[in-house]
Amino acid sequence: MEKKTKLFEITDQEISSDEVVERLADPAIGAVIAFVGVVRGETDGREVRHLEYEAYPEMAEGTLCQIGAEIRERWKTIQQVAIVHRVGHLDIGEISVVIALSAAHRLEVFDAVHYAIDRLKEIAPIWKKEVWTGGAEWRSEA
Amino acid sequence: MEKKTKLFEITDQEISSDEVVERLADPAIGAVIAFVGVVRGETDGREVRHLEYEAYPEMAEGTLCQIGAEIRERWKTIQQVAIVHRVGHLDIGEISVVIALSAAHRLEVFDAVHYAIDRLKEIAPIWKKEVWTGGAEWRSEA
Amino acid sequence: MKVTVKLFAALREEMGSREFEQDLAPGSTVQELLDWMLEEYPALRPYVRSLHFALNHKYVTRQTELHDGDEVAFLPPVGGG
Amino acid sequence: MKVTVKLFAALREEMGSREFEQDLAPGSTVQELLDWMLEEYPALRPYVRSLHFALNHKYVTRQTELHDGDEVAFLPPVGGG
Repeated sequence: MEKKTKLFEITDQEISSDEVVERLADPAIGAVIAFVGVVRGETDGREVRHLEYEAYPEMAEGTLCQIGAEIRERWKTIQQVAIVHRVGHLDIGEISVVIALSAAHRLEVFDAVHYAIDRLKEIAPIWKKEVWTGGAEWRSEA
Repeated sequence: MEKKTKLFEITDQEISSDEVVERLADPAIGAVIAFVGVVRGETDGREVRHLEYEAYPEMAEGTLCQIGAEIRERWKTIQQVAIVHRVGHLDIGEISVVIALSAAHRLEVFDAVHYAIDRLKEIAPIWKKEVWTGGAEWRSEA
Repeated sequence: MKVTVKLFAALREEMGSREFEQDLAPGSTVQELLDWMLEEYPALRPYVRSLHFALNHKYVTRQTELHDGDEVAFLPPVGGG
Repeated sequence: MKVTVKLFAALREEMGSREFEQDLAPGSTVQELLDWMLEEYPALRPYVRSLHFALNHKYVTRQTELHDGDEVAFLPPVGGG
Protein backbone atom coordinates (compact mmCIF):
# COMPACT_ATOMS: atom_id res chain seq x y z
CA MET A 1 0.00 0.00 0.00
CA GLU A 2 1.17 3.46 -0.84
CA LYS A 3 2.58 5.35 2.13
CA LYS A 4 0.49 8.41 2.94
CA THR A 5 2.40 11.46 3.91
CA LYS A 6 -0.20 14.21 3.62
CA LEU A 7 -0.65 15.81 7.03
CA PHE A 8 -3.91 17.55 6.09
CA GLU A 9 -6.40 15.60 4.07
CA ILE A 10 -10.04 15.33 3.09
CA THR A 11 -10.78 11.75 2.13
CA ASP A 12 -13.77 9.62 1.24
CA GLN A 13 -12.02 6.53 2.58
CA GLU A 14 -12.17 5.03 6.08
CA ILE A 15 -9.87 6.72 8.58
CA SER A 16 -7.62 4.94 11.06
CA SER A 17 -6.22 6.77 14.07
CA ASP A 18 -3.11 4.54 14.01
CA GLU A 19 -2.52 5.48 10.41
CA VAL A 20 -2.88 9.22 11.11
CA VAL A 21 -0.55 8.96 14.12
CA GLU A 22 2.01 7.26 11.87
CA ARG A 23 1.99 10.27 9.58
CA LEU A 24 3.61 12.23 12.43
CA ALA A 25 6.50 9.77 12.60
CA ASP A 26 9.59 11.44 13.96
CA PRO A 27 12.15 9.74 16.20
CA ALA A 28 12.19 12.67 18.61
CA ILE A 29 8.50 12.69 19.45
CA GLY A 30 7.38 11.47 22.82
CA ALA A 31 3.76 12.30 23.18
CA VAL A 32 1.04 12.11 20.63
CA ILE A 33 -2.51 13.08 21.27
CA ALA A 34 -5.15 11.99 18.85
CA PHE A 35 -8.68 13.27 18.93
CA VAL A 36 -11.00 10.83 17.21
CA GLY A 37 -14.48 11.98 16.23
CA VAL A 38 -16.94 9.11 16.02
CA VAL A 39 -20.41 9.28 14.47
CA ARG A 40 -23.01 9.34 17.23
CA GLY A 41 -26.21 7.35 17.02
CA GLU A 42 -28.26 10.01 18.71
CA THR A 43 -28.51 13.80 18.73
CA ASP A 44 -30.98 15.75 20.85
CA GLY A 45 -32.81 12.54 21.60
CA ARG A 46 -33.36 11.73 17.93
CA GLU A 47 -32.05 8.49 16.49
CA VAL A 48 -29.62 9.22 13.68
CA ARG A 49 -29.38 6.60 10.93
CA HIS A 50 -26.25 7.89 9.28
CA LEU A 51 -24.38 11.09 8.46
CA GLU A 52 -23.38 12.67 5.20
CA TYR A 53 -20.34 14.91 5.24
CA GLU A 54 -19.58 17.26 2.42
CA ALA A 55 -16.48 19.41 1.98
CA TYR A 56 -15.03 21.99 -0.33
CA PRO A 57 -11.91 19.90 -0.63
CA GLU A 58 -9.73 22.29 -2.63
CA MET A 59 -10.19 24.83 0.16
CA ALA A 60 -10.56 22.54 3.17
CA GLU A 61 -7.11 20.98 2.99
CA GLY A 62 -5.60 24.47 2.99
CA THR A 63 -7.78 25.46 5.95
CA LEU A 64 -6.65 22.41 7.91
CA CYS A 65 -3.05 23.25 7.06
CA GLN A 66 -3.65 26.80 8.32
CA ILE A 67 -4.97 25.43 11.62
CA GLY A 68 -1.78 23.39 11.90
CA ALA A 69 0.31 26.51 11.26
CA GLU A 70 -1.64 28.50 13.86
CA ILE A 71 -0.98 25.78 16.44
CA ARG A 72 2.74 25.58 15.75
CA GLU A 73 2.92 29.36 15.95
CA ARG A 74 1.08 29.46 19.27
CA TRP A 75 2.59 26.44 21.00
CA LYS A 76 6.26 26.26 20.12
CA THR A 77 6.69 22.80 21.63
CA ILE A 78 4.20 21.20 19.23
CA GLN A 79 6.19 19.41 16.57
CA GLN A 80 3.71 18.04 14.10
CA VAL A 81 0.02 18.33 13.43
CA ALA A 82 -2.08 16.09 11.18
CA ILE A 83 -5.79 16.47 10.52
CA VAL A 84 -7.69 14.00 8.37
CA HIS A 85 -11.42 14.44 7.82
CA ARG A 86 -13.64 11.97 6.06
CA VAL A 87 -16.51 12.93 3.76
CA GLY A 88 -19.40 11.04 2.18
CA HIS A 89 -21.76 8.56 3.82
CA LEU A 90 -20.73 7.63 7.38
CA ASP A 91 -22.45 5.03 9.50
CA ILE A 92 -22.85 5.18 13.27
CA GLY A 93 -19.59 4.35 15.03
CA GLU A 94 -17.38 5.28 12.07
CA ILE A 95 -14.58 7.81 12.45
CA SER A 96 -15.28 11.23 10.92
CA VAL A 97 -12.08 13.01 11.88
CA VAL A 98 -8.69 12.35 13.43
CA ILE A 99 -6.59 15.21 14.75
CA ALA A 100 -3.12 14.12 15.84
CA LEU A 101 -0.45 16.27 17.46
CA SER A 102 3.03 15.42 18.58
CA ALA A 103 5.34 17.04 21.06
CA ALA A 104 8.52 16.02 22.83
CA HIS A 105 6.61 16.15 26.09
CA ARG A 106 2.94 16.12 26.87
CA LEU A 107 2.58 19.64 28.21
CA GLU A 108 0.48 21.83 25.94
CA VAL A 109 -0.83 19.06 23.68
CA PHE A 110 -4.16 19.19 25.47
CA ASP A 111 -4.69 22.89 24.92
CA ALA A 112 -3.46 22.55 21.37
CA VAL A 113 -5.80 19.73 20.40
CA HIS A 114 -8.71 21.55 22.01
CA TYR A 115 -7.86 24.59 19.93
CA ALA A 116 -7.59 22.45 16.79
CA ILE A 117 -11.10 21.06 17.23
CA ASP A 118 -12.61 24.47 17.92
CA ARG A 119 -10.95 25.94 14.84
CA LEU A 120 -11.90 22.96 12.69
CA LYS A 121 -15.55 23.44 13.58
CA GLU A 122 -15.27 27.17 13.11
CA ILE A 123 -13.44 27.61 9.81
CA ALA A 124 -13.07 24.35 7.86
CA PRO A 125 -15.47 24.28 4.90
CA ILE A 126 -17.03 20.97 5.87
CA TRP A 127 -20.73 20.31 6.38
CA LYS A 128 -22.60 17.58 8.20
CA LYS A 129 -26.07 16.30 7.40
CA GLU A 130 -27.84 14.13 9.91
CA VAL A 131 -30.19 11.63 8.37
CA TRP A 132 -32.84 10.08 10.55
CA THR A 133 -35.95 8.06 9.76
CA GLY A 134 -38.21 10.45 7.89
CA GLY A 135 -35.93 13.45 7.63
CA ALA A 136 -32.53 15.05 7.44
CA GLU A 137 -30.87 18.24 8.55
CA TRP A 138 -27.63 20.10 7.91
CA ARG A 139 -26.06 20.83 11.30
CA SER A 140 -23.63 23.48 12.34
CA GLU A 141 -22.35 24.62 15.71
CA ALA A 142 -22.94 28.27 14.89
CA MET B 1 -8.99 -12.94 16.33
CA GLU B 2 -10.58 -12.87 19.73
CA LYS B 3 -12.43 -9.67 20.51
CA LYS B 4 -10.78 -7.80 23.37
CA THR B 5 -13.12 -6.21 25.82
CA LYS B 6 -10.85 -5.44 28.76
CA LEU B 7 -10.87 -1.69 29.34
CA PHE B 8 -7.76 -1.73 31.55
CA GLU B 9 -4.92 -3.94 30.50
CA ILE B 10 -1.20 -4.54 30.82
CA THR B 11 0.03 -6.36 27.75
CA ASP B 12 3.32 -7.49 26.24
CA GLN B 13 1.83 -7.24 22.74
CA GLU B 14 1.88 -4.30 20.33
CA ILE B 15 -0.82 -1.70 21.02
CA SER B 16 -3.05 -0.10 18.41
CA SER B 17 -4.90 3.12 19.16
CA ASP B 18 -7.71 2.08 16.79
CA GLU B 19 -8.11 -1.14 18.68
CA VAL B 20 -8.23 0.60 22.06
CA VAL B 21 -10.75 3.13 20.74
CA GLU B 22 -12.91 0.23 19.56
CA ARG B 23 -13.03 -1.10 23.09
CA LEU B 24 -15.10 1.96 24.01
CA ALA B 25 -17.69 1.10 21.38
CA ASP B 26 -21.06 2.50 22.31
CA PRO B 27 -23.60 3.85 19.82
CA ALA B 28 -24.16 6.98 21.92
CA ILE B 29 -20.58 8.22 22.00
CA GLY B 30 -19.62 11.21 19.94
CA ALA B 31 -16.16 12.21 20.94
CA VAL B 32 -13.23 10.02 21.73
CA ILE B 33 -9.90 11.32 22.79
CA ALA B 34 -6.95 8.99 22.68
CA PHE B 35 -3.60 9.84 24.18
CA VAL B 36 -0.89 7.78 22.55
CA GLY B 37 2.51 7.55 24.24
CA VAL B 38 5.30 6.85 21.77
CA VAL B 39 8.85 5.80 22.69
CA ARG B 40 11.18 8.76 22.18
CA GLY B 41 14.59 8.35 20.63
CA GLU B 42 16.17 10.92 22.89
CA THR B 43 15.98 12.03 26.53
CA ASP B 44 18.00 14.87 28.00
CA GLY B 45 20.13 14.90 24.88
CA ARG B 46 21.08 11.24 25.20
CA GLU B 47 20.27 8.82 22.39
CA VAL B 48 18.02 6.07 23.69
CA ARG B 49 18.32 2.69 21.96
CA HIS B 50 15.21 1.12 23.39
CA LEU B 51 13.06 1.02 26.51
CA GLU B 52 12.14 -1.77 28.87
CA TYR B 53 8.87 -1.46 30.71
CA GLU B 54 8.07 -3.59 33.70
CA ALA B 55 4.79 -3.75 35.60
CA TYR B 56 3.24 -5.42 38.59
CA PRO B 57 0.42 -6.60 36.40
CA GLU B 58 -1.86 -8.11 39.06
CA MET B 59 -1.92 -4.71 40.74
CA ALA B 60 -1.53 -2.40 37.74
CA GLU B 61 -4.75 -3.39 35.98
CA GLY B 62 -6.63 -2.59 39.18
CA THR B 63 -4.82 0.75 39.47
CA LEU B 64 -5.75 1.66 35.90
CA CYS B 65 -9.35 0.68 36.64
CA GLN B 66 -9.25 2.93 39.71
CA ILE B 67 -8.06 5.85 37.58
CA GLY B 68 -11.01 5.19 35.26
CA ALA B 69 -13.38 5.22 38.24
CA GLU B 70 -11.88 8.48 39.55
CA ILE B 71 -12.44 10.10 36.17
CA ARG B 72 -16.04 8.97 35.86
CA GLU B 73 -16.65 10.21 39.39
CA ARG B 74 -15.12 13.60 38.68
CA TRP B 75 -16.41 14.25 35.16
CA LYS B 76 -19.96 12.95 34.93
CA THR B 77 -20.11 13.37 31.16
CA ILE B 78 -17.29 10.90 30.55
CA GLN B 79 -18.83 7.66 29.43
CA GLN B 80 -16.02 5.17 29.05
CA VAL B 81 -12.34 5.03 29.84
CA ALA B 82 -9.83 2.50 28.53
CA ILE B 83 -6.13 2.39 29.41
CA VAL B 84 -3.80 -0.15 27.83
CA HIS B 85 -0.11 -0.11 28.75
CA ARG B 86 2.52 -2.23 27.09
CA VAL B 87 5.43 -3.84 28.91
CA GLY B 88 8.64 -5.56 27.81
CA HIS B 89 11.14 -4.41 25.19
CA LEU B 90 9.93 -1.39 23.20
CA ASP B 91 11.76 0.10 20.26
CA ILE B 92 11.81 3.80 19.35
CA GLY B 93 8.55 4.86 17.76
CA GLU B 94 6.50 2.06 19.30
CA ILE B 95 3.41 2.81 21.37
CA SER B 96 3.83 2.37 25.13
CA VAL B 97 0.38 3.44 26.27
CA VAL B 98 -3.02 4.34 24.89
CA ILE B 99 -5.55 6.16 27.06
CA ALA B 100 -8.95 6.50 25.40
CA LEU B 101 -11.96 8.36 26.76
CA SER B 102 -15.39 8.80 25.31
CA ALA B 103 -18.10 11.34 25.95
CA ALA B 104 -21.27 12.38 24.20
CA HIS B 105 -19.67 15.74 23.53
CA ARG B 106 -16.09 16.87 23.58
CA LEU B 107 -16.24 19.20 26.57
CA GLU B 108 -14.21 17.91 29.49
CA VAL B 109 -12.42 15.11 27.63
CA PHE B 110 -9.27 17.22 27.54
CA ASP B 111 -9.13 17.80 31.28
CA ALA B 112 -10.02 14.18 31.87
CA VAL B 113 -7.30 12.72 29.66
CA HIS B 114 -4.75 15.08 31.19
CA TYR B 115 -5.79 13.86 34.62
CA ALA B 116 -5.55 10.25 33.47
CA ILE B 117 -1.96 10.67 32.32
CA ASP B 118 -0.91 12.42 35.52
CA ARG B 119 -2.48 9.71 37.66
CA LEU B 120 -1.01 6.94 35.53
CA LYS B 121 2.48 8.31 36.03
CA GLU B 122 1.80 8.87 39.71
CA ILE B 123 0.21 5.64 40.93
CA ALA B 124 0.37 2.86 38.34
CA PRO B 125 2.99 0.24 39.35
CA ILE B 126 4.84 0.44 36.04
CA TRP B 127 8.54 1.15 35.59
CA LYS B 128 10.56 2.33 32.62
CA LYS B 129 14.20 1.61 31.95
CA GLU B 130 16.00 3.61 29.32
CA VAL B 131 18.74 1.71 27.58
CA TRP B 132 21.37 3.68 25.70
CA THR B 133 24.75 2.72 24.29
CA GLY B 134 26.88 1.85 27.30
CA GLY B 135 24.28 2.17 30.03
CA ALA B 136 20.74 2.03 31.31
CA GLU B 137 18.63 3.78 33.91
CA TRP B 138 15.26 3.32 35.56
CA ARG B 139 13.36 6.58 35.17
CA SER B 140 10.56 8.04 37.17
CA GLU B 141 8.86 11.42 37.16
CA ALA B 142 9.09 11.71 40.95
CA MET C 1 -16.04 38.85 -17.05
CA LYS C 2 -16.92 35.36 -15.90
CA VAL C 3 -16.68 33.82 -12.43
CA THR C 4 -17.44 30.31 -11.22
CA VAL C 5 -19.82 30.12 -8.26
CA LYS C 6 -19.67 27.07 -5.98
CA LEU C 7 -22.48 26.01 -3.67
CA PHE C 8 -22.46 23.59 -0.77
CA ALA C 9 -24.65 21.64 1.63
CA ALA C 10 -28.16 23.05 2.18
CA LEU C 11 -27.52 25.78 -0.38
CA ARG C 12 -26.43 23.29 -3.01
CA GLU C 13 -29.59 21.29 -2.38
CA GLU C 14 -31.78 24.42 -2.48
CA MET C 15 -30.28 25.54 -5.77
CA GLY C 16 -30.10 22.06 -7.25
CA SER C 17 -26.57 22.69 -8.47
CA ARG C 18 -23.02 22.49 -7.17
CA GLU C 19 -21.54 25.05 -9.46
CA PHE C 20 -22.33 27.49 -12.21
CA GLU C 21 -20.70 30.17 -14.34
CA GLN C 22 -21.78 33.76 -13.98
CA ASP C 23 -21.25 36.79 -16.23
CA LEU C 24 -20.58 39.96 -14.26
CA ALA C 25 -19.65 43.54 -14.97
CA PRO C 26 -15.91 44.14 -14.49
CA GLY C 27 -15.12 45.36 -10.97
CA SER C 28 -18.12 43.63 -9.38
CA THR C 29 -17.82 42.63 -5.74
CA VAL C 30 -18.93 39.51 -3.88
CA GLN C 31 -21.91 41.53 -2.60
CA GLU C 32 -22.93 42.49 -6.14
CA LEU C 33 -22.72 38.87 -7.26
CA LEU C 34 -24.87 37.92 -4.27
CA ASP C 35 -27.40 40.69 -5.00
CA TRP C 36 -27.71 39.54 -8.57
CA MET C 37 -28.24 35.95 -7.49
CA LEU C 38 -30.89 36.92 -4.93
CA GLU C 39 -32.97 38.55 -7.65
CA GLU C 40 -32.64 35.53 -9.87
CA TYR C 41 -33.10 32.94 -7.09
CA PRO C 42 -35.34 34.17 -4.25
CA ALA C 43 -34.96 30.75 -2.59
CA LEU C 44 -31.48 31.95 -1.57
CA ARG C 45 -32.89 34.63 0.71
CA PRO C 46 -33.12 32.64 4.01
CA TYR C 47 -29.43 31.69 3.69
CA VAL C 48 -27.97 35.10 3.02
CA ARG C 49 -27.39 36.33 6.55
CA SER C 50 -25.42 33.27 7.60
CA LEU C 51 -23.28 32.93 4.46
CA HIS C 52 -19.53 33.26 4.36
CA PHE C 53 -17.57 33.65 1.17
CA ALA C 54 -14.36 32.26 -0.25
CA LEU C 55 -12.50 33.59 -3.23
CA ASN C 56 -10.09 31.15 -4.85
CA HIS C 57 -10.13 29.03 -1.66
CA LYS C 58 -9.58 31.83 0.88
CA TYR C 59 -12.17 33.50 3.08
CA VAL C 60 -13.02 37.02 1.91
CA THR C 61 -15.49 39.74 2.85
CA ARG C 62 -18.49 40.83 0.78
CA GLN C 63 -16.60 43.93 -0.29
CA THR C 64 -13.93 41.97 -2.13
CA GLU C 65 -13.62 42.73 -5.81
CA LEU C 66 -13.83 39.88 -8.30
CA HIS C 67 -11.79 39.24 -11.41
CA ASP C 68 -12.27 37.21 -14.54
CA GLY C 69 -11.83 33.48 -13.90
CA ASP C 70 -12.31 33.73 -10.14
CA GLU C 71 -13.85 30.89 -8.16
CA VAL C 72 -16.33 32.24 -5.61
CA ALA C 73 -17.80 29.91 -2.99
CA PHE C 74 -20.97 30.57 -0.99
CA LEU C 75 -20.45 28.82 2.34
CA PRO C 76 -23.36 28.09 4.66
CA PRO C 77 -22.48 27.61 8.35
CA VAL C 78 -19.87 24.89 8.56
CA GLY C 79 -20.08 21.94 10.90
CA GLY C 80 -17.18 19.57 10.54
CA GLY C 81 -15.77 17.37 13.26
CA MET D 1 3.55 -16.73 59.51
CA LYS D 2 4.75 -16.50 55.93
CA VAL D 3 4.42 -13.61 53.46
CA THR D 4 5.50 -13.32 49.83
CA VAL D 5 7.66 -10.28 49.03
CA LYS D 6 7.69 -8.95 45.46
CA LEU D 7 10.41 -6.72 44.03
CA PHE D 8 10.43 -4.60 40.89
CA ALA D 9 12.64 -2.60 38.55
CA ALA D 10 15.92 -1.30 40.08
CA LEU D 11 15.17 -3.07 43.35
CA ARG D 12 14.59 -6.40 41.62
CA GLU D 13 17.90 -5.99 39.80
CA GLU D 14 19.71 -5.01 43.01
CA MET D 15 18.35 -8.01 44.89
CA GLY D 16 18.69 -10.39 41.96
CA SER D 17 15.23 -11.77 42.61
CA ARG D 18 11.62 -10.96 41.74
CA GLU D 19 10.04 -12.63 44.68
CA PHE D 20 10.75 -14.51 47.85
CA GLU D 21 8.97 -15.98 50.87
CA GLN D 22 9.62 -14.57 54.31
CA ASP D 23 8.89 -15.93 57.77
CA LEU D 24 7.72 -13.27 60.20
CA ALA D 25 6.42 -13.07 63.76
CA PRO D 26 2.60 -12.84 63.83
CA GLY D 27 1.40 -9.23 63.90
CA SER D 28 4.47 -7.86 62.10
CA THR D 29 3.99 -4.67 60.08
CA VAL D 30 5.32 -3.63 56.68
CA GLN D 31 7.94 -1.54 58.51
CA GLU D 32 9.11 -4.56 60.52
CA LEU D 33 9.42 -6.63 57.37
CA LEU D 34 11.44 -3.81 55.81
CA ASP D 35 13.68 -3.48 58.89
CA TRP D 36 14.39 -7.16 58.81
CA MET D 37 15.25 -7.04 55.12
CA LEU D 38 17.57 -4.06 55.58
CA GLU D 39 19.63 -5.98 58.09
CA GLU D 40 19.83 -8.98 55.79
CA TYR D 41 20.37 -6.96 52.58
CA PRO D 42 22.22 -3.65 53.16
CA ALA D 43 22.10 -3.06 49.38
CA LEU D 44 18.46 -2.13 49.92
CA ARG D 45 19.34 0.94 51.98
CA PRO D 46 19.54 3.55 49.17
CA TYR D 47 16.04 2.61 48.01
CA VAL D 48 14.24 2.74 51.33
CA ARG D 49 13.25 6.40 51.44
CA SER D 50 11.58 6.35 48.06
CA LEU D 51 9.76 3.02 48.42
CA HIS D 52 6.01 2.62 48.41
CA PHE D 53 4.29 -0.54 49.54
CA ALA D 54 1.38 -2.61 48.32
CA LEU D 55 -0.38 -5.32 50.27
CA ASN D 56 -2.38 -7.77 48.17
CA HIS D 57 -2.34 -5.30 45.25
CA LYS D 58 -3.40 -2.17 47.17
CA TYR D 59 -1.19 0.67 48.35
CA VAL D 60 -0.68 0.58 52.13
CA THR D 61 1.38 2.49 54.68
CA ARG D 62 4.39 1.14 56.57
CA GLN D 63 2.24 0.73 59.69
CA THR D 64 -0.04 -1.83 58.07
CA GLU D 65 -0.14 -5.19 59.82
CA LEU D 66 0.58 -8.33 57.83
CA HIS D 67 -1.11 -11.69 57.90
CA ASP D 68 -0.18 -15.18 56.89
CA GLY D 69 -0.24 -15.63 53.12
CA ASP D 70 -0.09 -11.89 52.32
CA GLU D 71 1.64 -10.62 49.19
CA VAL D 72 3.75 -7.55 49.98
CA ALA D 73 5.27 -5.50 47.15
CA PHE D 74 8.18 -3.08 47.49
CA LEU D 75 7.60 -0.42 44.85
CA PRO D 76 10.39 1.91 43.75
CA PRO D 77 9.28 5.22 42.16
CA VAL D 78 6.97 4.40 39.26
CA GLY D 79 7.34 5.82 35.78
CA GLY D 80 4.76 4.54 33.36
CA GLY D 81 3.42 6.38 30.36
